[in-house]
Amino acid sequence: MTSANKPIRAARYGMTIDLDRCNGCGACMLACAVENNVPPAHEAATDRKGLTWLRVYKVDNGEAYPGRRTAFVPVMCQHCGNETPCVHVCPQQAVDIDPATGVVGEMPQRCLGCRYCMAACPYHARYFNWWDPAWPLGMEKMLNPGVTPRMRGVVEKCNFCHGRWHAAKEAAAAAGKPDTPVEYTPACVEACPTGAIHFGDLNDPGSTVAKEAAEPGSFRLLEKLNTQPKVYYRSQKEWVRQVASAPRPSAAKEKDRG
Amino acid sequence: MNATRRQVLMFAGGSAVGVMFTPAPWRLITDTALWSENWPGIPAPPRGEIHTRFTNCSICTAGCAVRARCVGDQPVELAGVAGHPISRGALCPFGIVGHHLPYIPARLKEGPVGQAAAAIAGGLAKCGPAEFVVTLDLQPGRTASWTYRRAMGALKNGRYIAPSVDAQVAVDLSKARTVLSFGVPVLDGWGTPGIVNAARAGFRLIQIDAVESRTASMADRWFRVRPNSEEVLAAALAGRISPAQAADATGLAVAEIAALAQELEQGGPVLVLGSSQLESTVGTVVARHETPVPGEWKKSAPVTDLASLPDRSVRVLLIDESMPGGYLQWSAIARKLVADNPVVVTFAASPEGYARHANYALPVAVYPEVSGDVPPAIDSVASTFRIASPLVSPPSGMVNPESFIATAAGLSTGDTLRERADAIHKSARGAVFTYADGQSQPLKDMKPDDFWKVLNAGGCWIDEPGAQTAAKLTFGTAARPPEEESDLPLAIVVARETASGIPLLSKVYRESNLRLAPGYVALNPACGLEDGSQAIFETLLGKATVGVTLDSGIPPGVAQVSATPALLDLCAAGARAKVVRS
Amino acid sequence: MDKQLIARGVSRCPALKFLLWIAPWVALFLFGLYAAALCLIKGLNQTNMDNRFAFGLWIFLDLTVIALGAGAFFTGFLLYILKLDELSSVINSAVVIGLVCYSGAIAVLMVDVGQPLRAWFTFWYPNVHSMLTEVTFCLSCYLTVLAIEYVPIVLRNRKLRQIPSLLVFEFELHKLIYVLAGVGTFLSFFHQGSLGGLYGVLRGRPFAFREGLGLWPSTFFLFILSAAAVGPSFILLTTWMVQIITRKRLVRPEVLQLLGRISGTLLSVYVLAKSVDTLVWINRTSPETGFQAWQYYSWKPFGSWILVAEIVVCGLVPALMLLMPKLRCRTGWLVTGAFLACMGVALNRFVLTVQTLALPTLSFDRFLDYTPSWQETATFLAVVAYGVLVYSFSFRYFQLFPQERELKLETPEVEESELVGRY
Amino acid sequence: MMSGRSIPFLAGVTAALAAGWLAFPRAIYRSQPEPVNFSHKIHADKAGAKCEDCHTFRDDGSFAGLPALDKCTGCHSAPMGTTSAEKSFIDNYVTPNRQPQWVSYARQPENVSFSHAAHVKRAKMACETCHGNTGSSDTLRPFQIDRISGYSRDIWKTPGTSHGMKMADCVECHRRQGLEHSCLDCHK
Repeated sequence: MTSANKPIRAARYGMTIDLDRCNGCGACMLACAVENNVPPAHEAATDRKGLTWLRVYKVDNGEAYPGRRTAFVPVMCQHCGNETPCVHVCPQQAVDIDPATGVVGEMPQRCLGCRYCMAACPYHARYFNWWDPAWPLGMEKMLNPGVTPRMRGVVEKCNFCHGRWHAAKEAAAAAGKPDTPVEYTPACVEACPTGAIHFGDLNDPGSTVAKEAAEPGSFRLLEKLNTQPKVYYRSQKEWVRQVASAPRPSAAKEKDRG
Repeated sequence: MNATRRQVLMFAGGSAVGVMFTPAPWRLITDTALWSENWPGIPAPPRGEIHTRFTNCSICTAGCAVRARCVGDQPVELAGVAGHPISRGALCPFGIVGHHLPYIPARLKEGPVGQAAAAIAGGLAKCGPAEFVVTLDLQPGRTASWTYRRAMGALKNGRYIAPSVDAQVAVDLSKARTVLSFGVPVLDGWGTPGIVNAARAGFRLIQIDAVESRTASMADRWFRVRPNSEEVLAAALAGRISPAQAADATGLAVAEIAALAQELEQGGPVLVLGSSQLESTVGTVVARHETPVPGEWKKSAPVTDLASLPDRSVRVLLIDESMPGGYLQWSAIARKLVADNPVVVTFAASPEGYARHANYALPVAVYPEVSGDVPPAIDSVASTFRIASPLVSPPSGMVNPESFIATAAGLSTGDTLRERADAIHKSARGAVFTYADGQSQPLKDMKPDDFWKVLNAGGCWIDEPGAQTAAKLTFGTAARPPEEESDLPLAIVVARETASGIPLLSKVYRESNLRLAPGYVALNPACGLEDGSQAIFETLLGKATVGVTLDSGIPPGVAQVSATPALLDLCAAGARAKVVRS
Repeated sequence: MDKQLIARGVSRCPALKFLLWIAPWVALFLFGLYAAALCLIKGLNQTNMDNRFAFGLWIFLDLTVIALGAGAFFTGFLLYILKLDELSSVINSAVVIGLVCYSGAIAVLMVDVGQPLRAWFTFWYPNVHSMLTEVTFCLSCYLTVLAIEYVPIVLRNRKLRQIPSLLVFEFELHKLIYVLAGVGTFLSFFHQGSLGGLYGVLRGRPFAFREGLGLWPSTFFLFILSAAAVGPSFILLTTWMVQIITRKRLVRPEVLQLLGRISGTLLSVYVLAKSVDTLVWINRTSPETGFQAWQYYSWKPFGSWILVAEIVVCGLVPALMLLMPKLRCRTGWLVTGAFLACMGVALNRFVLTVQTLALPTLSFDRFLDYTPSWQETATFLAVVAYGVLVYSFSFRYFQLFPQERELKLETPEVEESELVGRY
Repeated sequence: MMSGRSIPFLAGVTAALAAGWLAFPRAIYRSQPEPVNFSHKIHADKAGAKCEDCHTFRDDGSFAGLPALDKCTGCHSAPMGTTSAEKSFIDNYVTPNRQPQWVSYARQPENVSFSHAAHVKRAKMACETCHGNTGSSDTLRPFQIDRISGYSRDIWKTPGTSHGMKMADCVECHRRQGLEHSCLDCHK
């Protein structure tokens, strides 16, 4: 797609999420839904047909009471940096990765709803609009003008709050400031009451995320797939770091609802 | 004949070929594709200038400061106010979607205002000497609460009832090194998110909980006791009973209890939450100064609790659940009502609370439609005064409970909020934090009008910290002795982390399994029911249809019940239940 | 009444009987159309697919149907390119089957996508890296080829022959047949492959992911092989079935046996390749992505039995059945072998579609189940009905089996009387 | 082959071509008049020289777009001149203080995030580059809207320019600038 582009000071936006701080309150999920005009659930929706760009999973170490430990893992699009699974399977270029930001973007209006990308995503971070969006009468007045509502039959996912990115870019343009990379904060980062989520440019060695991502306790989900996600998780607990690896069928059996 | 048919066919064929060489077919497929981008039913978000407005969240007493991103005057996004001395920029999940509160599907739209007023007047007239006119205020400590007390004071047999009486004691988390919580959701909706998170690193949290609540799972130590045996453990820790006795009741090992006791010895200062047996270390609890009120307000009905009223004595009951707090079980209230047609009026936003029992349910405006103050938070060492100023205008036909009750009692009131603000200003205590500029300045340097302006444009008055004391903090539900004997299989634990009816909350309980949904009961996966299935929940007080959530954090023999009024009405203290397939 | 439409020298059942035969299929077809309409108008919430089961019954059966339809191109390839002239007696039937399978599959795909109105974007803004783009292009191209190949069959109809210009057209078209066969073969090889690649490239799904041989993952080549192997088997099956249903002899037994032999040979090659691929995957590909292969089979019901069933029971066994001349010459064995072969491919497509999506990838995932909704099932049954209808009409009015006439003359008159059976 | 028999065929072809090229392009659009017959030309001469004088930027850098009534009433509190258009404007909007419901020729689809600040302030582009000669037009041409997609006719072809406002047109320029990175550069 990109043809002979000007050399840009490329950013690599990424996140670090401190799982030891996350207490699973769900503020990030709701802030995300508000920011991105994600509609409330259709009455027939379940946790398998819902729309949660950011979903907090409750995980435990699979043991019984005295030994049982629980943690919460917020999972959004991991913005894979290498062989991004969803990008190269999309038949009509509805998904692309922005060289300027490293953000994996998805265009619902280009999407034909074949859901091949959903099959390709190991993190189940992509969601399909099984219904047309619907808000209680009058509530559509409270939609965010920075993001278009999606129609039924298309896939959507986290794009690191691109609406806010646009706003920051415009403000920079109006103020005559350089606009690559722009500073902004995604909704979930802003909303997290415990400050567990940090966001920034991984290419900037001075940034918090770059520092935290390099720390020993930090890890990424399914690292061995070599998809190079830009979302780093952090925990001092060994068993929590284990959730990043492949499933454990034996333990996973009784793990029904958390 | 044949020929003409062939000609027709050829003409058709010709036009078919021809049309391919015109823009028509190509434009049509393009247009239909474009149409699918904005076909009917997909709303276009309103465009307009972006403003920032400030208010305080009045969904709970944490009263977190709110920064609202508005398009035109329509709030589209809420966030915390960074640098706020109390809420510290944090906002809980419910606060994040607070601006959707007016759109709860089951919202009360209109009510029999005239009839209610007439009925109340009738009730007051009929009220005998041994009968009472009662206002039940689910969220005491507000300016409106004072109006209710004055109104009830103005009546010869008026009474003012609130679920929690002691409003002036607060906890100081920053002083505690150990927090021992008996089933109190410390990390999940109990205090002010900002304060709790800021202090969290400083204390060790020991959670006594019958189920793996969200707090239990995040606590440093979690003791799983048998439901309703928290107080027994507390008694043992207080040395009133032997660890052995406690061990039988709680299901903990004697050694565990001893170890815990020792841990508390060394772990001081200890803050104890949710127990009437154990006292917190001095320093972790403070007695706040009362937020000043105009002197003339003082001659008003005292704050009493329901138990203080004799049965069958309430002639007129007015319930303000416009800002819900603790819920009193209906059966306990019903016992107090006179036998011959009492008058029960509730002021509610949703028909799911007392409106199910009242003779008249009057609709009220909700946050962020209405202006009202938020009582100080339990974990705020200083008294506060902050106003939830409206971000949107309420729908027509909403009733203001404060003025309605005042009028009914023949009490003439002015702008009570303003009067309160002036009283506070007279005291010249404390400081004012302004959200717009993030600056804090002493109240005495401010003119009354500026103070009033700041309060309404997003500001917060913070008193000087109160005196350190010791106290038993029994809020939450410290288990009382069972009110009934029942052989039903399941012990009940009430989940206080219940989501209200805000549409978008489906994200956390229907589109994911993060929280227990309203009207749901969480059971151990071994209970034999399917996850998400419908079932009948039954106690001695009655039955209700509930949804079932399977959660391996719930031990067998326990049912965790979402705190929806309909279910709370079935769950007397220490009650047991059974859940059967419907 | 439709006598003058029926080819000379062959007998077909009375029109009424024919109507009785197609009536139930028409009904089924209409019911299916209704279900499909529901999915198109109300949206895919009518199905039981969900965010985790993004693909379901439709994709699985599409893959199967297309593999079975491969008989069309492969027979064409053998007949026109490799000059196996015996096969001329089934090529027409093969073309019809191919046409039915491919058009049906594409029809279902149009219901399966959430926004059919935008399906054409794939042609306008193609992403050349996507296997699905490859599939879409090849499928649509090859469908056109099949349509063109089908035209001569239609034009040779007794009535249409009366129109001279059409006769000329047909003759001209027939000269093209070698080109078409060539193009068709190429396209089909390609899209059968890309259908396999569809899953092989899924780096995020280690159960399906395969390492590349050159440009494509191994599944690309396995799909080509398996399709080529079962194509003839399916033609064998259908021909045999038509013979049973119509109680007619349509092709000489040798032809069927030849088909069987071809199938058997290719199947044995496929089984070998598949086994090697599986071993590489178990010992290298999968572990490298952090997934131990045994894990996949520890989620019931998908135990390791499924691997055995796919490679041995429905692979090796039928291969041997079809390869041994002694067994092959017995219709029972021949047909069973062909049937097993087809089952094997169906199972392979099922595993890649359904098992891949059912398996968890994250440690806190659940192993998921999925049962198609009635709308999904009905929609697909419509395609089956459509296939039967198209085939029935083609069989009745066109010459699907050139040998039929000769065989009819050979058969003694006595049988004839009661042989003018159904159809 | 070219005998009389092919006449109906040719007739068919001609009919289709005529319909497709002449009738269809008109039929596809629905026309909607602007509320007031406004002359950019006169206002450019008399009122303000630059477009930004009426089509202003807000303090936060966002573009206000079509001016509200108060912009007009600055001068038009009372009729200026005697044209019928002037009279109807005063009577219908100024006197009752009603906002005229202007329709924007250049209104982009909802999923486009176009920043005037980025193009006008940063890239210093002239308004005419995209909006053509609208600024110097003497009357407001009727707003034409596509019956099916609901998008303005200018999207396909903007009068006074060689291009429209389709994605292809944006991309074409961005590509020349070497500023084409991803869909979400311009889509929201």
